[in-house]
Amino acid sequence: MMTNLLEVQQIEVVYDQAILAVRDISINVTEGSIVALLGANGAGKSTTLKTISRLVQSERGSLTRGQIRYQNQDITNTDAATLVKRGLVQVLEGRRCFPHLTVEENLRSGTFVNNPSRSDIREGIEKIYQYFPRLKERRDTQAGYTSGGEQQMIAIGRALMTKPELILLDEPSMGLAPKIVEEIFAIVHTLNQQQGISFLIAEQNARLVLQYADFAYLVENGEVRHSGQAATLNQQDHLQAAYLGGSRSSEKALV
Amino acid sequence: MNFFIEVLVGGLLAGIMYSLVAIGFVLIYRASGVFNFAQGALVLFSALTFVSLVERGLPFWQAFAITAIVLFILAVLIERLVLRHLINRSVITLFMATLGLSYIIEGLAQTVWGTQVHGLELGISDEPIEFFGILISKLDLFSAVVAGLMVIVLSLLFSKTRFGLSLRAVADDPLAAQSIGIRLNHIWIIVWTVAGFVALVAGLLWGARLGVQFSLSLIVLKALPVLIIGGFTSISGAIVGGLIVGASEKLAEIYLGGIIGGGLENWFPYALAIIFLLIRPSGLFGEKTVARV
Amino acid sequence: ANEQYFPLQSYRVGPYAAGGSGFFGGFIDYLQDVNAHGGVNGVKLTWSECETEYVVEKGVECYERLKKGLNGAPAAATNPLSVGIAYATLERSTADKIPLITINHGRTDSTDGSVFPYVFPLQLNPYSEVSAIVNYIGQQSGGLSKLKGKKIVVLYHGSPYGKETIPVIDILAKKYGFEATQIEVPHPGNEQQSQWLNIRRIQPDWVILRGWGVMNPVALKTAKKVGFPANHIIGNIWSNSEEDAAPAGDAAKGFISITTHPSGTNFPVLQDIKKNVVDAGKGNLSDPKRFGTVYYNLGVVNGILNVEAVRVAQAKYGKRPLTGEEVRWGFEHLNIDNKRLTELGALGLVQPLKLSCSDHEGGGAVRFQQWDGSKWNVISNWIQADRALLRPIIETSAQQYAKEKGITPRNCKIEK
Amino acid sequence: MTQQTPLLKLEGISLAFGGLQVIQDLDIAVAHGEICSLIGPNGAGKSSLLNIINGIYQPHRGKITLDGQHLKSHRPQLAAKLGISRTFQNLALFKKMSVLDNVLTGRTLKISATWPEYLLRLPRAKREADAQRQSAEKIIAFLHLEPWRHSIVSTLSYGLQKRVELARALAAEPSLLLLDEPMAGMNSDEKQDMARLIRDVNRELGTTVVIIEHDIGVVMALSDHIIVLDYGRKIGDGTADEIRQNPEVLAAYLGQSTVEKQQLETRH
Amino acid sequence: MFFSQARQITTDYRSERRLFRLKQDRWVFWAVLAFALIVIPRIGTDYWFSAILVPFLVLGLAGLGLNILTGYAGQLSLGSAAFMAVGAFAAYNFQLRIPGISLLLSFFLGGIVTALFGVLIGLPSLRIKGFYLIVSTLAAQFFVPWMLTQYGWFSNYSASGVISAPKLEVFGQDFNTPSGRYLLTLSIVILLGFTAHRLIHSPLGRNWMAVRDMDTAAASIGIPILRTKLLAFAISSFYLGIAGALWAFAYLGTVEPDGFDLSRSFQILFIIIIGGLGSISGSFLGAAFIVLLPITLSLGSTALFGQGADQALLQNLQKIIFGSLIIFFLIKEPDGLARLWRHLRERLKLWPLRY
Ligand SMILES: Nc1ncnc2c1ncn2[C@@H]1O[C@H](COP(=O)(O)OP(=O)(O)OP(=O)(O)O)[C@@H](O)[C@H]1O
Ligand SMILES: Nc1ncnc2c1ncn2[C@@H]1O[C@H](COP(=O)(O)OP(=O)(O)OP(=O)(O)O)[C@@H](O)[C@H]1O
Ligand SMILES: [Mg+2]
Ligand SMILES: [Mg+2]
Repeated sequence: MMTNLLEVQQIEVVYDQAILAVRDISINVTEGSIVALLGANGAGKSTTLKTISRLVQSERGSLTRGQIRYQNQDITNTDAATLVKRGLVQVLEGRRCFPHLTVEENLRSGTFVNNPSRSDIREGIEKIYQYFPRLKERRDTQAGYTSGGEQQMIAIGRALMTKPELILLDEPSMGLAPKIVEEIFAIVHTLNQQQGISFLIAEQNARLVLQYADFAYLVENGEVRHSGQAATLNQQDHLQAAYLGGSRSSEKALV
Repeated sequence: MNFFIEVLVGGLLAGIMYSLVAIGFVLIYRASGVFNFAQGALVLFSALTFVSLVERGLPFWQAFAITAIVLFILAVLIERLVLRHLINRSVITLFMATLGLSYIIEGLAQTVWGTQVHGLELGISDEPIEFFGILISKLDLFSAVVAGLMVIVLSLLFSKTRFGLSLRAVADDPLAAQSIGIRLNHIWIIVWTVAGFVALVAGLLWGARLGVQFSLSLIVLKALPVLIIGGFTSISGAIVGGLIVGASEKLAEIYLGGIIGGGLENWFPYALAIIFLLIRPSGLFGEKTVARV
Repeated sequence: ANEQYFPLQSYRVGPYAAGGSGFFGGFIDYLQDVNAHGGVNGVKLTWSECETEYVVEKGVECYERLKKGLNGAPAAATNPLSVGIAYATLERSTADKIPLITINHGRTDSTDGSVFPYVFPLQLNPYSEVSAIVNYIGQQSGGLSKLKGKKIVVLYHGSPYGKETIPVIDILAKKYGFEATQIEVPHPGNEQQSQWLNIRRIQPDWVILRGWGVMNPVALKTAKKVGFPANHIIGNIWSNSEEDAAPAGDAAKGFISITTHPSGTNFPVLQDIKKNVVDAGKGNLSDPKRFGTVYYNLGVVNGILNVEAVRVAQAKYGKRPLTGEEVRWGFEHLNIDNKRLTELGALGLVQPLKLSCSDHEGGGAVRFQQWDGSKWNVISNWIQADRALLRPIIETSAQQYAKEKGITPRNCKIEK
Repeated sequence: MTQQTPLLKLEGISLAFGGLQVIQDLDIAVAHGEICSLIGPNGAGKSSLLNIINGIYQPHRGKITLDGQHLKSHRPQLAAKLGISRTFQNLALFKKMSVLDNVLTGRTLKISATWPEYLLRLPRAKREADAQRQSAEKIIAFLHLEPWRHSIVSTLSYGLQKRVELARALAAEPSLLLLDEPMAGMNSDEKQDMARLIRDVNRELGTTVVIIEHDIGVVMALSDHIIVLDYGRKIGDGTADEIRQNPEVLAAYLGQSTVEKQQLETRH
Repeated sequence: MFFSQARQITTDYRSERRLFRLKQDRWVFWAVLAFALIVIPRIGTDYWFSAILVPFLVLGLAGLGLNILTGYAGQLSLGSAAFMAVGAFAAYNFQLRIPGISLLLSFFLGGIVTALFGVLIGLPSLRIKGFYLIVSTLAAQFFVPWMLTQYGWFSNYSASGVISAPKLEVFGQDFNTPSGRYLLTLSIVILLGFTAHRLIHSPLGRNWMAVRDMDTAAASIGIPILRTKLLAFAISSFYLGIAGALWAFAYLGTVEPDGFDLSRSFQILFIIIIGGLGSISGSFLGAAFIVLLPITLSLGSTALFGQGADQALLQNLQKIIFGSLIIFFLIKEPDGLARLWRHLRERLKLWPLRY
């Protein structure tokens, strides 16, 4: 039953036809699992995620080698919108919400792919408000004015509104108060357990994410250095040391 | 006094005519945050197409419908060949692209339909009717009504529908919009089609006055200050702006022109717009830019 | 090659495409017609076009590109139908010794050939234009003396072309005692509400329309809106074409304008062109319906005058391709009387014309035509401008130019 | 430690947007040369507070005193002149400029030669340019940004951009450094580096630091002084230990388990 | 230890202040310059000088001016032509009214006047941002030609408002020949080009870019926003003013105010977008593109179809091609020809490796 939901096979990604961001990364996400993507700054995590969700083109990046399969179909040339419709959604790094839309409008915009009935929308939004009560208080503020953490909540909530099967989370913990961070991972956990939603999470807070993840990849200079069961990885300190050193050696990524 | 009122009314009505053109800009600005310079070319293109069809003997409504379809096809082409490849580029790049488009569209229109000047009769005569000693042209009144209708419809489209919301989302952050499955290409096709349709209406009403010819594309310059005063993002702003510009420029021409010299209608509206912006930096009804750190 | 070359700075796109395509259509068709008759004394005429879009620097580029002639054939004269380009190439033409023909327009003081040896505002310069119109109005009101106390409004295009006649109108107003109000319409002139409301307030007897392009139909439409009678609006030389009246629909009915040449196709020369060129499928017009329209005929007239100049010059220098300098001599010794016009089949199309060293304009007469809703009908015979009155103004202005530029005027007395 | 006159003193500060009370008459004092952490749940008003301190927001009520000097009509430029420099929560870099240029721009107020001098390459300008460049290079080296010296910041990864922003703030050699979540998006190792760096700056240049950070571990380890905000009110103010004991804080901010982890970490 | 940690680095960065970091580039550059100054004047034809090279140089200069304002300081302007007009007419009037004033001086003064005018137009830029800012430059764009035609004084009461340039004489040297005009223009352009390069690589240049990219951050660093913006307006206008004077004096020999209309402003905007926002060389690459493209197109079409074909049709086709090419470039290389060029070089350097 451990079928692969997402298979990333030896992809290479280049920005501006000049900057090599990802050299060779292969990732598997089996159905109903939580997979962690770890690595230092500039290692290539976000790029990998954006490549999977096909958003990388919009940043003048291009997939120069390798293949990506989702639900056993090649999605290398599928456009982002279709993927979202098929349940693959990404939460972008750095709180990309729509500044001029109110908090609630932001959430609503998440439902445009498969426009559900008004009641469903209402329901969905209420659910988000349960997760993040703070958003309910700010519902009518323009998102651009909300605080960093609030924006992060909006971004995550908006993604959840699309009724996804696989969520690509890019640094969800960023800028969130510890309490919220825990709550978020709790949410991830429940969604995963109850609705069988799978997650691919790029996260800096290794210890935290490894608590929840089933499987983890360590990325360095755009290459997978190590991979294995989260539990086992979590023990091996030398591995952590190995990739935590990354920020220094990842210089090569650019030259 | 009577004369003053006459000028005022004349100005207001002229202003409506400007608004008709301005509205087209608002649409595109809403969707991509750029000022679409090709709007003028669209006006020329649609009007020219329409007239030429009529001159080839088609009845009004058929010609109108066919033109609308042509405009849709044009929109699709523009999306496929241009916009699609310019996703989250800087606004100024997009702006330039619309300038490039204006060349193409103008060229296209005149390649297909030639450079002659065409007369256009809508059956609504431009004759004045008397209101308490003030002459008002039927065509002007008609235009006012049309403009009013368009504003109502479009405002509803924007404020009440999902489409309106996704439009603003795309303008705010194309990448994020894509990330939640909004199809930029659909949005753009729709917007450009509607903009084209608005251009057609404006083209017909202006064409009835100027005759259909290249100069139609120059009325953009009249629409610009209207747009700025009203605010790039606001449909109703376009109307209000139009009224303000129309009235003030006429009064200025007559009462100020005598003093500092005539022919100031070209720059006066812009001077006026500066004053408005200094008080309200994003126009009367324009959306304020949300920025915090 | 035994060919004489005409560089054509034409414009067929842009706001003034209508004028350009008509004019150069007529010009080229006439040249073709001449060739069909074996050219000028056996010298074939060639030409090539360069699009200016009515933009000055494009015009300059074209001038520089074409002035050297075409594979051996020397350039006879340049004919940019544009005040701006004329101004910009004026000095170059003088330096390169190539006549610059500005028929019915151009720089008024270039009429004085002693200062502008290479510039020819043929037939009618801007001053003569207004003077002729005033004379016509006088005639209509029963004698110039009757002009006293009349109200005349001049509605002019806000450009150098439009402004050129402001001073001379004031002079005429003073002389004849009529009350002139000059109102500017900013370019392009697609909105004239205020100007016409103003006119309505003034209640003038006549409005002189010194318009251009889209400004003309709009003026007529707006005039109707404020209830001013079209048959008291007189269009000047650039407000006198079908393209100026037709778009205004029935608002234009009765609109009067001046012309140096009637429209229409029943002049022998046009029939000849039709036979040899148009029917032979070599016609230059993309829209054959415009054959015989005002701009087209102006082109033909221009062609006739250019070719005549070449012919006159050949008489002096021999039947061979001529340099610009030699053609200039031809222009300066043009003397076309009715007899010659009849030979050319252009009697009534072209006015009798006599140029000289000091007079590069010649004729200075116009006829008046009226728009009946579909076409122009001539309603007067030739009416002369008061050139004696204008001459001194022209000369002083020319003298001033000479001083600025350090030009020593030719002495036209001794030149023959 | 806050005996002698504090460097920064806020009294009765209030800020509201529309209906929302973001900060309610708040008093805080930051002593010379200390590292003061601002913590609190999301939307508590931390960033707003920084915005007030460097004059981007105008408080509706209250008094700001810097070094005993009362600041009326506070503005960002004034703040900069008074030696306040800061980083932003949502990156506010000069995106189209190189890393080096960003850092150099940070030193604007350190430049004395006028532009005509630079235009004519007068000796003073030359010397100054070299000096500026040198100190910029030091900071770049110190933050391990050398390999990206000439790359355009918009092409750098998020974490790297964060570092560049810090470099830019340091370049001004400020007396009061405001950091809004400088470590967001860094892994724990990098956070350690950053913490060490901040401490060095604080110790060596005597720079007073006000830092907003959500990683409680770092906060505890780093700060001399912690202020806890909760929706505009101050609910805690004291040393790390005092805060750790404060039940209100635990409830409002740290989830229970975090605290436990906290204890674990401090042990080994 | 904060500073001890930083490893030692050379203290002289003159090499990096250089025009180009690579030796080859410097070589190429000087070679080109020498060629333009020494060889071209000998081999060029009248047509090349007066129809291509001079307008190319002048437009390049104008582009450079606009680039300072829009490319570096980030203030969108649609009034470039107006500034050129001010420069042209100011220089003309200095020549006219101050007897015996040297040509270069009147150019310079013309530039200064334009700079002041630019500051005036720039004032609203503190409050008005983004696309709305075009309003003040547009106001200038429409006001200036009106003023110049309305008040005869500016054109010395010539009936039509057209001014014609006086003789070109510098230090007794007569520059009235085509090649003379070219040399005069070229030397002025080179001078101003270097100046621009220095400005942009000075702190002032950095402040411009800072204001462009993020003015809040710029402010909290201590950059005086308004002053920086106004300086950009002033200097940019100065360049445009000189360009305008050259346009009138060295290129056309006459100007009418309407020669500096909105389409000219757009043309200059085109130049810097195509060439590359925020790039000096880009301004000139763009100018070359804008000047040569239409000519090549028209020559090409005549070569292809000869005179027989319907000229109007050809013209419109050319228009379409022109528009398409512009869009093509925007798509292919958003940062303009300058960037394209850099790309090629990087590729060559890495060759045969891919990255
Ligand atoms: N838009 C872009 N253009 C050019 N290069 C880019 C772009 N985005 C990222 N890069 C480069 O690609 C490499 C990987 O970037 P990426 O954002 O994937 O790293 P990351 O693992 O997400 O780092 P972080 O944890 O800091 O977010 C970096 O070296 C970065 O410089
Ligand atoms: N300019 C503004 N307009 C409207 N509301 C604002 C504005 N600035 C801040 N707010 C509101 O004030 C509250 C506090 O914002 P602030 O950014 O200070 O929170 P914070 O403590 O920084 O939270 P976080 O840790 O998530 O960054 C938020 O709810 C935000 O919505
Ligand atoms: Mg990342
Ligand atoms: Mg914050």
